[in-house]
Amino acid sequence: MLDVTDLACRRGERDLFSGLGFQLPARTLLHVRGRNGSGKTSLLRVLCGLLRPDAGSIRWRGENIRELAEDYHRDLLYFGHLNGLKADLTGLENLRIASTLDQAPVDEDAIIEALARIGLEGFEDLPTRMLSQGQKKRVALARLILSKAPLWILDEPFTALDVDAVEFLQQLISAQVADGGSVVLTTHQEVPLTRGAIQRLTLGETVDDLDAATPAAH
Amino acid sequence: MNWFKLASPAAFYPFAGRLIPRFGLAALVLVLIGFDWGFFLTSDQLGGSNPQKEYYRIIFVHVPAAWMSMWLYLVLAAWSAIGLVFNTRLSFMMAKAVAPTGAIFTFLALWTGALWGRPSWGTYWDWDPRLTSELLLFFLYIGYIALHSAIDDTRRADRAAALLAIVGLVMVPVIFLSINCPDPTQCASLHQRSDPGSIHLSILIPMLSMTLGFWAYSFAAVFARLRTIILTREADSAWAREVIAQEART
Amino acid sequence: MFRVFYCVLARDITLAMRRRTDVLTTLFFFVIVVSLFPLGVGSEREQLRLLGPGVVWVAALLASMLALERLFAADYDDGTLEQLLLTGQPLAVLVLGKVVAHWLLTGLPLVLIAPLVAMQYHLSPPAIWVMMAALAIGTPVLSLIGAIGAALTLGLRGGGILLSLLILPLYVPVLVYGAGAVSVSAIDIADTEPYLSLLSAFLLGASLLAPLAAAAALRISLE
Amino acid sequence: MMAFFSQGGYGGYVWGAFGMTFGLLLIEILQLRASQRKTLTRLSRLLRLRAPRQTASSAGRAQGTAGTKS
Repeated sequence: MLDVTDLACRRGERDLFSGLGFQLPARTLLHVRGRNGSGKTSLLRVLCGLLRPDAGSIRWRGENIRELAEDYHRDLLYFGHLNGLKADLTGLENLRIASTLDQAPVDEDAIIEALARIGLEGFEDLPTRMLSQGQKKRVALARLILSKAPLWILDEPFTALDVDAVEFLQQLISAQVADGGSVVLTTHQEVPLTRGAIQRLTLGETVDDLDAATPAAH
Repeated sequence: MNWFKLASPAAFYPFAGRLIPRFGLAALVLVLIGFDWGFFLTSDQLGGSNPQKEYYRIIFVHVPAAWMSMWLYLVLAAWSAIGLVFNTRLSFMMAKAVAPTGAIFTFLALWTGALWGRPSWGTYWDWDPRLTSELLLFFLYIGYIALHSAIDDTRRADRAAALLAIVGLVMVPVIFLSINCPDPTQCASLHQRSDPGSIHLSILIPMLSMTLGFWAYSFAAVFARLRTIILTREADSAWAREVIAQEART
Repeated sequence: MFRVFYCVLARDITLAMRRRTDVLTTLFFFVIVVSLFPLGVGSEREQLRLLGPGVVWVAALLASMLALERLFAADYDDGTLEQLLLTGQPLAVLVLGKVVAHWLLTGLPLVLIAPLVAMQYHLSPPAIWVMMAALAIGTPVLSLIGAIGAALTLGLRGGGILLSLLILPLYVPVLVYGAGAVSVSAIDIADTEPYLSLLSAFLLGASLLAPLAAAAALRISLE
Repeated sequence: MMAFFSQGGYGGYVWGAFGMTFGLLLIEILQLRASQRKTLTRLSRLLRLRAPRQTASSAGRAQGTAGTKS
C-alpha cells in the first residue's frame, strides 16, 4: 500500500540516506533500524509527509502523498518523540480532541475504556502534567486503541514503558497488522507477530564514522 | 543557448562569472556618464514653479536608488515565489543574493532623501509619503535578511524567508496606500507631485543613465554574491570541488 | 469542517482558562503602556486628546504582538502542533481556529478595556465608541497577520524580537486607519465611515489569506 | 573648480549624498571580494582535510534497501 521509490534526504550538509526504496503491503510491519543519527526519525517524518524528501516519491495506494495531502493524513497515525499531549488537559480531554480532529470522534465511554485497557483506570480526569513519564506515554498510546487508521508510523514507541505496557503495545501492533493494517516503527525491541510479515530496514552509518563496520544494506 | 540548463547551479556558476566583469564595466561607464552629464551639462539652478538650487543634483542618485530599491524587492519576491512553486534551489539562492543589495539601495534612497530634504524643506526627516514608504521597504528588507540568518537549516531558511517576501509583496500596496492616503477620502499629500513628462531632458538623461548604471551594478553585485552562495552550498558536488581546487590555485 | 474549527477554538480557550494569568498579562501590559505616556509627555489635556488615538493603537499593536509569540510555541514544544498537521483536516482551518481563540483571549479584552484607557486621554464619548469599533475590527487583523510571523519564527532563538521585526511593518495600515478613525471622530463622527470600511476590508482580506500563509509557514517551520 | 566643489554652498549635502552612494557601493564590492576569497580558502581547506578519507571509503553516503523476511 505504501510504495517508496528512490528516496533521498539531506539534513543540513549531510546526506542521511539516498536511493532508498521499498514497498509496504498491507499486513506488514516495517522495522526500521539504525544507529543514533542515521536518519530513522527523518525517514519516518518523510513517510508522514512532514518532511519533504530531496528526491524520490512516496505513494499511498498508488497516489503520491503530496497530492493526497489531507486524505493521506486521515489514513495515518503518527506517534513521534513528543507525546503530543497538552499538559493542562486531562487524558480524557486530550484523547477526545485528538479523535475529533482525526474526524473519527469516539464517545467518552470508549475513551475511558481505552485508558482502562492501557492501565490508567481512575486517571482519566487528571491533568496529564500530574502523571509520570510512563503514564503520559500510555495516554498517548491510547490513541492507538481508538485509531482506525490503516497505517501507523511509530517512532520509538517502547521507550519509557514498563514490561506490562511493552507487552500490551506489542499486542496492539500485532493486532493492527493482523487486521490488515501496516505499521512502520523504529525500536530496539523485537515485535513478535501472530500473523503477517515483518520487513527489516537498516539505515547505514555514514562512512565517516571511524568504527563503522555494519554493511550498508540488509 | 539553452536557458533551462542555466537553472542548474553548476551551469550558472561559470555563466555568472563571465557576466560579472561585463556588467561591472557597463555600470562604471553609465554611472560616469550620468555623473558627468548631471554635474557639467545641466544648469546649476532649477527654475519653474518650484525653484531649486544646486542641491537638486541629489536626485541624480536619490531617484535611481529609490527605483532600484523597489525593483529589487520585486525581483526578490519573484524569485522567492518561483522557488516555492517550482522548488528550484537556484531561485532561493538568487533571492538571498538580491536582498543585501536591495537593502543598500533602500538605505541610500533614505540617506540621499534626507540630505535633499534639509535644504529643500528645512528638515532632514519629514514624514513625506515617499520617504516613509522607503523606510518601510527598508524594514521589509531587514526582516527578510534577519529571518534568513536566524534559521540554521538552509532549506527552512530559504522557504521561510521566501514566504515572508511574498507576504511582504502582498502587503506593500496596502502599506503604500495607507501611507499615501492616511485620509481615505483624499490622497494628494505628496510634497511634490512629479509628472514624468514635465521633467526636463537634461535632468532625465543623467537620471536614466544613473539608473541603468545602478541596474548593471546590481547584476554584477548579485551575481558575485550568488557565486559565493552557490559554491558554499554545492561544496559537496564534484564540479564544485574542481572549481574550488582550481580557483584556490590562482 | 466547522466541527474541527470549533474543536480547536474550544481547546485553546479551555487551555487558557486553566492558565488565566497569561490572558491578564497581555491586558495589563496594554494598560501600563498606555498609562506611561501621559507621564512622559505631560498631562496637558489638549495634547493628550491629540495623542490618545495613536498611543492606544501603538500599545494595542505591541500587546497583540507580545501575545503572538505564544500562539504556536506551546503546541510546538509538546508535539501537539505536529499532530495538528497530521489530522487530515485543512491546516488553514485549524490555524483560523487558533487565531480566533487567540483574539478572543488577547484582542477582545483590549476592546473591552478601551473605554477605560480612553478616559485617561480625555476622549469624548463618541470617540470612545469609534475607538472600540476600530479596535474590534482592527485587532483581529493584527492577530491574523501576526500568526504568519509567529509560524515563521517558530522555535528560533530570539524569536520574539525577530517576530516584531517581521510583523510590525505589516501592521502599519491597521495603525494608520485605526488611529485615523479615532482622530477624525473628534471633527465629525460621519467621517469615520471610510476608515472603518477600509479596516473591514482588511479584515476580510486577512481572514481569507492569512490562514493559508500561516499554514504554509507552519509546514515550512516543522520540516 | 571651487564652484564644482562648493555647489553653490550646498556642497555638504550634494557630496554627502554622492559620497555615501559611491562609498557604500565600493564597500559592498570590497566586502563581496573578501567574502568570496574567504569562502574559497575555507572550502579548499575543507576539501584537503576530507580528501584522504574520501578515497578510502569511496562514497560518503548511507544507503538502504529493504528485504523481506517473513
